[in-house]
Amino acid sequence: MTQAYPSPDLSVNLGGIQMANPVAVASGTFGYGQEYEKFVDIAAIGALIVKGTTLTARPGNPNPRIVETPAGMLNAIGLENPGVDVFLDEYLPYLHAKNVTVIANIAGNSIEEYAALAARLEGQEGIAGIELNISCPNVKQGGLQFGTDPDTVYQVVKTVKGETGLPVLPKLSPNVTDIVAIARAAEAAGADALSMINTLMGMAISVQERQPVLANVFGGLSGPAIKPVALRMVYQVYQEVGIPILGGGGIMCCEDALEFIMAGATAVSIGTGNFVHPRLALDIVQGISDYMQAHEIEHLQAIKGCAVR
Amino acid sequence: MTQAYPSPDLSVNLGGIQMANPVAVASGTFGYGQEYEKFVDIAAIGALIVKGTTLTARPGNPNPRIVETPAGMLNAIGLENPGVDVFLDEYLPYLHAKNVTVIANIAGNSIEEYAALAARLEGQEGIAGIELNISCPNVKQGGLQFGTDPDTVYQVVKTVKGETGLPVLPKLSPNVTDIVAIARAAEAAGADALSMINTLMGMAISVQERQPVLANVFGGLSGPAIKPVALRMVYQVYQEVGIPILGGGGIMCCEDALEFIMAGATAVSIGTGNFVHPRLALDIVQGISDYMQAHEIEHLQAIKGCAVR
Amino acid sequence: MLEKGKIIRHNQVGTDLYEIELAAGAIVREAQPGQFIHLRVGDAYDPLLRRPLSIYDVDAEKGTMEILYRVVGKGTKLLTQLTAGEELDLMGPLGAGFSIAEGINKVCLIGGGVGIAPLVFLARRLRSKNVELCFLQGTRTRAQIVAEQRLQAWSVDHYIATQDGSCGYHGMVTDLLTDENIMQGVQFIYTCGPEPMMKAVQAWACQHHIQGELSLEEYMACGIGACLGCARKLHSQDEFYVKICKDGPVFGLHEVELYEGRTGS
Amino acid sequence: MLEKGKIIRHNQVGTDLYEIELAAGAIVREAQPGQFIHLRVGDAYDPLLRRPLSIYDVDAEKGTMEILYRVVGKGTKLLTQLTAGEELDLMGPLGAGFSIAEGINKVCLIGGGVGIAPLVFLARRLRSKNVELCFLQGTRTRAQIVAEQRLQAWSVDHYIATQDGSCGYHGMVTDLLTDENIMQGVQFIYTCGPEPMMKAVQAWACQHHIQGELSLEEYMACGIGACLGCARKLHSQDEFYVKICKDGPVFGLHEVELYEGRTGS
Ligand SMILES: Cc1cc2nc3c(=O)[nH]c(=O)nc-3n(C[C@H](O)[C@H](O)[C@H](O)COP(=O)(O)OP(=O)(O)OC[C@H]3O[C@@H](n4cnc5c(N)ncnc54)[C@H](O)[C@@H]3O)c2cc1C
Ligand SMILES: Cc1cc2nc3c(=O)[nH]c(=O)nc-3n(C[C@H](O)[C@H](O)[C@H](O)COP(=O)(O)OP(=O)(O)OC[C@H]3O[C@@H](n4cnc5c(N)ncnc54)[C@H](O)[C@@H]3O)c2cc1C
Ligand SMILES: Cc1cc2nc3c(=O)[nH]c(=O)nc-3n(C[C@H](O)[C@H](O)[C@H](O)COP(=O)(O)O)c2cc1C
Ligand SMILES: Cc1cc2nc3c(=O)[nH]c(=O)nc-3n(C[C@H](O)[C@H](O)[C@H](O)COP(=O)(O)O)c2cc1C
Ligand code: FES
Ligand code: FES
Repeated sequence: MTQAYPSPDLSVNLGGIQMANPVAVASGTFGYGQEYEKFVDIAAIGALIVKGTTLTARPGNPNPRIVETPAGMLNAIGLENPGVDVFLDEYLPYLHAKNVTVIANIAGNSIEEYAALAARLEGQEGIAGIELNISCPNVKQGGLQFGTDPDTVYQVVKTVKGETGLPVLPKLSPNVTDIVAIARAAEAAGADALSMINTLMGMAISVQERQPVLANVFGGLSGPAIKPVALRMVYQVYQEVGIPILGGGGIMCCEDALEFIMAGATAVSIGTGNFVHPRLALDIVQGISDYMQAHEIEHLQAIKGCAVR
Repeated sequence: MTQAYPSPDLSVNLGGIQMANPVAVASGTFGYGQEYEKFVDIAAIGALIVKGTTLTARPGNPNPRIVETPAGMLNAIGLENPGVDVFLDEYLPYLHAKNVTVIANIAGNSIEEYAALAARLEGQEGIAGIELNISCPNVKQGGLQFGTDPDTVYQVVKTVKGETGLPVLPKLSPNVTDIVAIARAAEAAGADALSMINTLMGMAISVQERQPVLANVFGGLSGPAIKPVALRMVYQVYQEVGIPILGGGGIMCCEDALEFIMAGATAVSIGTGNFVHPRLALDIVQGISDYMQAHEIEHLQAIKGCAVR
Repeated sequence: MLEKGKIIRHNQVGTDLYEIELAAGAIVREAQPGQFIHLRVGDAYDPLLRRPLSIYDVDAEKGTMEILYRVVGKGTKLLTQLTAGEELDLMGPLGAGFSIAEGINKVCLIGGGVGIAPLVFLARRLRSKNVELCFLQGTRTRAQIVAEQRLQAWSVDHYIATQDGSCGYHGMVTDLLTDENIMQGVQFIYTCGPEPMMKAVQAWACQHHIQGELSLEEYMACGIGACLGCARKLHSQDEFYVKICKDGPVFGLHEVELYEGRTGS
Repeated sequence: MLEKGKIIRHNQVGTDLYEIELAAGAIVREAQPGQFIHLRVGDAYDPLLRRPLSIYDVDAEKGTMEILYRVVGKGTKLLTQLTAGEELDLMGPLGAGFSIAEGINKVCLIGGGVGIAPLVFLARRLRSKNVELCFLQGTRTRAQIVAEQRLQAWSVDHYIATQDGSCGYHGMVTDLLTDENIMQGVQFIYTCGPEPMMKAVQAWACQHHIQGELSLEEYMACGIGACLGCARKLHSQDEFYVKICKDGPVFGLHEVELYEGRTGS
């Protein structure tokens, strides 16, 4: 690589979250960062979205919790986490001291729980933003997911925005008929950016045992298998909303990341890919930088959404 | 394989369609059968669902129309077909003479078109049933797909049932929030069986050309990548409806087919797998037969839905 | 036809270029120049689809065929790992090959890059019918030139053009068309390679009122006309699409509207 | 640690059983018996995830390690195709290995099937500390017995049980526990293999008040405690789950509720 062109500016602003580069690691796929420290400089990652946090500790689902599928995997972790207080006391200070750009990910079973979680995070040092996992069952509405109904999405986002000054990114579920309607509702409620997509709901059956492989029966499909669906949704939403998009789903290499950026994503998130290549996020940062130099691109803004017809 | 157990009975009744074995080939993936004659005895296949037919000829979409994705492919053929009259005059008689179990697949842009197509097929010799492709844009309702709204699904199925005495199988789109609601609507309207699933909507971008790979931008994702989603939907719907299910999406081997049967499918359909292994449908028939013998299963009824908890 | 072809030989023959020799008696018996095989690389689902590759040469007596391929993506990269003794799952021979017109005494074959693959088998067939032929091969550089020995063995006039001038004529292979010493007496042209190259061939042939045939490419799934995936309009104003796998890959030289850049749509 | 391990040797050692020797100096320097490596098979996305395999043996001087694997599915099937000179992408050494208690003079190692893999490395380490040990290996049949030579070289008492009686004791390897000649003086037990086998070992050890350790398996994605995928309750009435990859794979023999059939949930 010749240095004919000055080092490109990789920084992006994701709805108020200032990222040194456009590559985040996705919630639930990077633990609280420490697990990956042996393999990669976690402070160099654009943003580290920590494991989903609930108000109180959750043991998670029975095992088996994961199973591989063609070019993908299913997971039904069941939001195992130690609860928000333990997160704030034991994990966050360490990440903050290391200068990691942390995005918290919160999940509730009711609007009140989301509100309480947002309030609890408010004013905590070292949190750059809040990702709202709205793919949890809404217990008040009989278990239908928050993320599948525009009105509920509006209410959750609006409520959380009222509790916090931090940038708020609702994380959209792909298991919907009309992703644009959901995105619009989130934007109207004041979302600062959108995170998309969460996993597709799927399952696997063990023919030998004549039962579902996952103890939870259903699980979330992630990995390269879902990339075409994720990319399509980012492309559709980018044309209809004004707020920035954190795009991801199946990103395994720099080219995949560029596809999302060309579809309209301001930044990208790496999930399952971390398991395969622990250094993937930073390899992609490097790859994007090389691409920008080779094509004399000063800022990603220049190619963001360029594939949209 | 020892012959300790009598040859199993592979025949199934799919909502009035009598199939010699439970393996169909999916619409659009087997042409009109003739293309595959060099490779396989097409009359031995459980049912041959022919390429989607419209009232008049359609040239289809511009190229590129297909692109491979991880463990899958996207297609945007655009329903290229010579129209229902040519189908009836030039293709059906040949298949009928060969004793092939033919299921016609029809697609319209309005309820009237579906009705006209069903009426046109009525009384034609050699058609065992009609698969309704309701994943086409509903031009009257501004392009939203028929298959994504339970009320529209109800109307289309009801109308078609009024025009024909043949068994009718609506083919459900997976691009919906609540597949069970759609399935229930189809059942309530008198559907004889359900075909599920059609492709997931996705896309790919060429980073080099900075534009979507498919000329049509979006395409339908098929192949092993989508199997977990398809299986989940069959499993969900099986518990909630009483009519039989033709299950498929990503089936590549006998074990995949058995997964669908254990999730509740009465029969299975092979799509993309035909491109990879032209003899796949019959290999799977053989595999199922071997499995039944090895496990002393007299009829598939014995394991249908056995994985459902 | 479906056949398991055992690999007899597999070796690199140039930069990113490999030859595989396969025992595939049933396919070889039917194969015509310009036809292709559709092969499966590995058993896993990534890559998923078969890959179309031209029949590069055949040995009817041995019941073997060869393919010549260039490594461009994951399928061809995986292919390089296979070794003699392993089997490849083949469908073929597929598609409509080149026609061999009667009463033609001299033809010109023009191939760019790996596009020469179907032309080599064609050259063998034409020479067996005593047709005189000049074979123009264009590559980027010397290390991509292949098939020299076999063309020589068949007494084919072989002309080479490299873009970097490292061998033969320095420039585009289509420049050779203007060389009267070469083209003298040519009655028919066959070409395969990048579309801009074939477009130049087409233009020259049109000007000189010479008929010919060319071979096209398009992404393929089924390879046999069932999926309607490999569609293309022969002319942009056409209403209907041909299928490259079944109606082609070979078409009349003047029958097709070619493109300078990406395949038109 | 991430390391590219060059394959030095790859050979079949029994029915569906293969050994790979890898140059992986950095991993070898840190490796402890009972730890595993997490390796990527191929570059394609099917199979997608890494595969966990125990460290079977190491040669600290040469900087090499070995793995012993059984072909069960697509990942291990693909693995068999790799040849000397190729590189494997490795993460490791991962997990909590066996503890080596001080003041113990004689131990018993019981492995079933490919479960002996981590026990062989452990045997090497224990012998280097002059611990006396009896190594009980159970397989279905003679052709699955491995590691005989190295165990002999380390002067390990090696007892074999085959289910079909084709070698050694005819029956379950756990039957050997009742043989007082073998078990005489054993102070600690290490075991790895199918859960029903380990359950029998556990029962015996409990009855005889002997401590020990065992190694568990679970599907894995990350291999390092980040994804929470490889969860398992040590006892069915526990509220929380341990992670096999990080809290294990080695656990106290009497710490875990084992199952006769499928891993309980
Ligand atoms: C009838 C026919 C005959 C062919 N004969 C030969 C031959 O003899 N030797 C040879 O080296 N190649 C030949 N090709 C092209 C060959 O099929 C592709 O290079 C190959 O499929 C690429 O597979 P891959 O997995 O390595 O690349 P992929 O990773 O799938 O793709 C890499 C790039 O290759 C291109 N590509 C992929 N598939 C095709 C395709 N079907 N047609 C055109 N471009 C494609 C795309 O631009 C893609 O970006 C032929 C193609 C056709 C249609
Ligand atoms: C810590 C640890 C150490 C291991 N050490 C060894 C070893 O030294 N040698 C060896 O041969 N095997 C070992 N295994 C098991 C090995 O990881 C699996 O056999 C392998 O991953 C199967 O991959 P596959 O692609 O061939 O099979 P797949 O096609 O993925 O699966 C085939 C079958 O293998 C089983 N399986 C897959 N993954 C696992 C897993 N992680 N744990 C248990 N069962 C699984 C499933 O029942 C599945 O149905 C170990 C597993 C763990 C967790
Ligand atoms: C094991 C696992 C655990 C996950 N946990 C969470 C979570 O706690 N909260 C959340 O919002 N998303 C979670 N996700 C979803 C990912 O953050 C990501 O959105 C999804 O996996 C799609 O991206 P990918 O294909 O790159 O993995 C999880 C995904 C996986 C694979
Ligand atoms: C190239 C192609 C063309 C298709 N054409 C049609 C069609 O005309 N009508 C229809 O109902 N489904 C069509 N389908 C969908 C298939 O019938 C099937 O439902 C889908 O591909 C999922 O199954 P699979 O994963 O086994 O391919 C098409 C699929 C492909 C790949
Ligand atoms: S590849 Fe299927 S029609 Fe040509
Ligand atoms: S495999 Fe990810 S936590 Fe153990």
